Amino acid sequence: MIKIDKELIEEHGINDQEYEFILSSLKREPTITELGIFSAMWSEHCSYKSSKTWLKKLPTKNNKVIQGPGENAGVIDLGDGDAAVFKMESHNHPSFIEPYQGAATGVGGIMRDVFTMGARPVALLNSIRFGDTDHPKTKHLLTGVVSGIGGYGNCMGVPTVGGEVEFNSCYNDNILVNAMCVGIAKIDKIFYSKASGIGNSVVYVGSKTGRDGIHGATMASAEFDDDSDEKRPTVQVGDPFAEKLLLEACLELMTMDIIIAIQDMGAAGLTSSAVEMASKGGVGINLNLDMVPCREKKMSAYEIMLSESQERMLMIIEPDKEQEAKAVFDKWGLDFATIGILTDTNHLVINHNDELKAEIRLDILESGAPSYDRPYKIIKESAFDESLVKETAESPINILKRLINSPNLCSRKWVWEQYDHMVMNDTILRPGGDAAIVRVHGTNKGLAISTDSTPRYCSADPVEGGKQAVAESWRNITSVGALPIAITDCMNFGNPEKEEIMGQFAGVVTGMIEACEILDYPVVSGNVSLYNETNGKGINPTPAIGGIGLIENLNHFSTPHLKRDNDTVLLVGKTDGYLGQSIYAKEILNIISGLPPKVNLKNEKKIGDTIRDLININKLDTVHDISDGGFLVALTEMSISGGIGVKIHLDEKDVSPKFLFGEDQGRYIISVPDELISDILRILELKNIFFQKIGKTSGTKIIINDSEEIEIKSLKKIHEDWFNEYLKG
Amino acid sequence: MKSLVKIMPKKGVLDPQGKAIENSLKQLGFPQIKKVKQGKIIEIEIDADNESDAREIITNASNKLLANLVIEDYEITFLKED
Amino acid sequence: MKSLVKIMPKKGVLDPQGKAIENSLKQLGFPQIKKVKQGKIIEIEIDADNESDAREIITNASNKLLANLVIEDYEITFLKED
Amino acid sequence: MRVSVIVFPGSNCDRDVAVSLKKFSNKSPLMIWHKETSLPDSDLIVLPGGFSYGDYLRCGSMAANSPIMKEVKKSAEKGSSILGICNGFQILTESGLLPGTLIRNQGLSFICKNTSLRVENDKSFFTHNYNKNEIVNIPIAHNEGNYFADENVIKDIEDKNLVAFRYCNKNGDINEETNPNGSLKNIAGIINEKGNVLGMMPHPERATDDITGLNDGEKFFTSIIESIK
Ligand SMILES: Nc1ncnc2c1ncn2[C@@H]1O[C@H](COP(=O)(O)OP(=O)(O)O)[C@@H](O)[C@H]1O
Ligand SMILES: [Mg+2]
Repeated sequence: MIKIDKELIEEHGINDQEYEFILSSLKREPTITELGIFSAMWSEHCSYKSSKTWLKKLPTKNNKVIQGPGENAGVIDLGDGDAAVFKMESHNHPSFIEPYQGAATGVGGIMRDVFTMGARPVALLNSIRFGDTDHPKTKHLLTGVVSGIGGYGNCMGVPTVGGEVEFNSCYNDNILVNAMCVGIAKIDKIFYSKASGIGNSVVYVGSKTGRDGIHGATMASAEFDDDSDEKRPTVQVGDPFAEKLLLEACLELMTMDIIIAIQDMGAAGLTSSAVEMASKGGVGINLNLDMVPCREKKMSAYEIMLSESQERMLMIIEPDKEQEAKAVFDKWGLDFATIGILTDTNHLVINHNDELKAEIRLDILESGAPSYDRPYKIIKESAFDESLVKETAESPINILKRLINSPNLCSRKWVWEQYDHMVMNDTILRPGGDAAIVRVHGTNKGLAISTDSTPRYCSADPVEGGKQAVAESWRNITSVGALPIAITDCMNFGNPEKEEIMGQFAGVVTGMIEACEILDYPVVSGNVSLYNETNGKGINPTPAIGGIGLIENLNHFSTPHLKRDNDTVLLVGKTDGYLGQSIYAKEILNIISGLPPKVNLKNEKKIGDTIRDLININKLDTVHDISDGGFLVALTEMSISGGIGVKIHLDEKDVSPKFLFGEDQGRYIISVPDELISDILRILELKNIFFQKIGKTSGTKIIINDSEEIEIKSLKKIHEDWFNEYLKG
Repeated sequence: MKSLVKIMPKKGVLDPQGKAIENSLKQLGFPQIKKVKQGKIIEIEIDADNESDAREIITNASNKLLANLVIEDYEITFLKED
Repeated sequence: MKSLVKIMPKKGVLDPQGKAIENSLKQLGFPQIKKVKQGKIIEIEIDADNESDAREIITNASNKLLANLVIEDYEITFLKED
Repeated sequence: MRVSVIVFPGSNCDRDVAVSLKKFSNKSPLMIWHKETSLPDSDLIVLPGGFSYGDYLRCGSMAANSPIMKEVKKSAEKGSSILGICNGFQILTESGLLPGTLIRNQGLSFICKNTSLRVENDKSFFTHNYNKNEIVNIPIAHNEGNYFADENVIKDIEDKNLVAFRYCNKNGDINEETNPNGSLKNIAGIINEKGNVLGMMPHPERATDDITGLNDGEKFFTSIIESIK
């Protein structure tokens, strides 16, 4: 028998108070298996103990939401009986330790969350963040993560259609790998994780259990220190081939009337799936671990319960349907084992080698889970000091060239060309634009999907940054003509035990709440990753927002590419020329202080709703929102992707960095053909929306006020070369 | 001098390739084949005065690049010159 | 019985992986490393009465599946039991 | 018209190609599981793209040894037409139905993008609706699409006009710069001598829908369907 001592308890991340609670609830010392179970269930990753009180405040409903937070993924109504099922999840720490496998298994995990609900995954996105480009680990981590994401998604045959990449020194020792998956299901064929039916069988399917990632859940919640290299646990290796079989087998079984409840084994493996399913159903669960298919010999109950081997699922089915179900998994060559039974005892009971290894009342694990109202302090930067912005003699085109060849503004083509973004043949708008558009197979409806976050804004002003992240997501979805419906989020922060970090969390959530409410854009699923911190230095607060919108009729949508000569280019929304926290300030002026741009949510909504109407009713087909880098960068992206130039005419006073590169929010660029221009101007005026004529599309150059010009071809090269040059060196 | 670096998945680390090959061989009618693991082999031609120098360089290269020590073990051998 | 099948690209066949490793090693400061080839190694646990039976089975498996004779050569060795 | 699409474990373009076939023939192909030991009489058998057996060991190697492949070979001998796309092409070379092999892309990364192809053979069962030297835009998505064969094989293929498509640019130039993966002679697809087996790395089924902006695969499918009739 392993002795439970102070050190062991501490190693399991359980504090004195929590241990007291365990003792008083069990009325005895826990066994090692039980200690492991408590540790996993009460880890930050599974219990959300620091974040729960804040997450509860997020808006989670609108008239399209079918399932909000609390299930494996969120579900929204797409009409005609179709639903979209989606979620985003982090795999930050594993990816830092082993970038390829960490990222790959992150993608695998999020797909299981989606298909466990009965949805066929149809799109993947990823939001990835790395340290400084000259940090010695960055190249290795970047190439590993990108090929891991591609390696898994490509093999699954699910297109990776979007995402974001950022470099910033705050991620030097804590990279972020957030993966999002979207699936499509029929509303009346959605599967949930609530176990029911005393006497029903608990069935394990998928790959065998090995000693992978044991303690992964606790690892993912523990702050790194310098010797974490030494403490490397067995890394999880992904097997996308097994997952593809698991996907097909599960979807096949789901067409039969057999599954009562189902849940993937993700973080904390068998422990969390068994506990969550039973708790949700208010039933007890007995497991006989001798029946669990194991890959290695002599695995202990502790190891089996905590293993994070990939590509596994737990299901509840009626005992007399076992044979029928097994036949499906046999066909796909996957393990199928009945490992337990639902009981009326409200206890989790675990037997192994004819010994009782654990017996815990489920409510102790679930509702007894700690929840902390951690103290917080919301800190923001002081106002942006305009006097730091010195006049520059450098030509706008020169600045533009430097900006679009900088790591955070250059083309991400190198990344997404490594992802199969077309498989399934429903990718209508590929990566590179604002939101991706994926057609709902066999219909004329489209989903617009995007992931967004601007951590430097959140760091400078958590509340405003939280708003901005949601608003930017909404704007991206709107830009392609879709109606934004709901979001998933991945909240990546530092150590919540520090007041100012908890303040970042509280501030960002507060901002998000306001934006979600005003934009009618609720949160239906998500994930929290805390302790992204090394040697006391935390990352920028990074709420990655994964947004989804619906295009009811794909006869109308818009893309950012310029399409024709002689269109009128309009800048919609007001430009004050605010440079605080802009890329221009950082890259060109080296100023990183000051507040970020303000988001006016009412205005945001008015402009966005109008843009969407112009697309849907007036057939506007070319729209791009303005974000990082400001107006001229956005316009350049439109030019490059369409291969069409623009003759820009501006007031002399506007030929300034403030106007060209300021990051004022709530703005779009649209390109309008002659036959639509009068209608569109009339509507903008009618709605009282500020706009400005910028120029006309023509030729192959960007020309500013007839004086400065550059060939798009050469801009394209500068824009696309950065990654290749970086990785060559 | 010619040397071989044999790189295999660490014990306990999942080896999806090996597993798939194993299943395939069984289906192809090789019931005698019990277990398959797949690894990499890297053949290196190196300029060095003696084996111990060469081993040092290759160990270095293996740690730095050839093997992924988180999930792989490696082993260096030398080929007899012919 | 434990055996190893070492599978290497045939002479004259392009070996993009080997080439890439060679270049990386040179860049990483290993000028002594002249040439790199990458191959696969397959470790097989097999039930057989003797080495010659085992060799026959594994040769068979290699021809059928493990190696692609258009571009690869293979070599079978046996590990000493310990 | 009888068309069968073989589904291997890990195939993932099986549905895509079935959708395209149906679009141009109005008839859904039969989907045949790799473990089947008999094949219905088929005018065309398709080996779809994807990652059969996870692309483990060598792409297509394990699929080439699937039970169904014996039947596919028999059908090929009897004169059925066989089309292998991407992973299907890899399976065809691994099973000896086409010469040569597909190795790792020269750049060592997976590549998914549009490519321009020059039609080299406009007489075949699969390509007769194209014109010789026509430039078509069809995407690729692969990690191991680098076509390799020894000199004699290449010479033979070229002498007999068995190259179906080569990678090029918009102007039809064929050179190292327009070669996405290192394939010898920019070869993107080949036909066997009898003319009934074609393998290609690019995905014509991804170029059959105007809304995606790509439709140069249409003539490929109409060629096939007209050939069958
Ligand atoms: N930041 C968040 N915002 C909203 N919902 C969240 C957030 N984080 C987690 N959730 C929800 O909490 C539940 C548990 O999340 P998680 O433990 O990550 O799921 P899983 O067990 O599938 O990994 C899920 O329903 C998830 O959608
Ligand atoms: Mg889950």
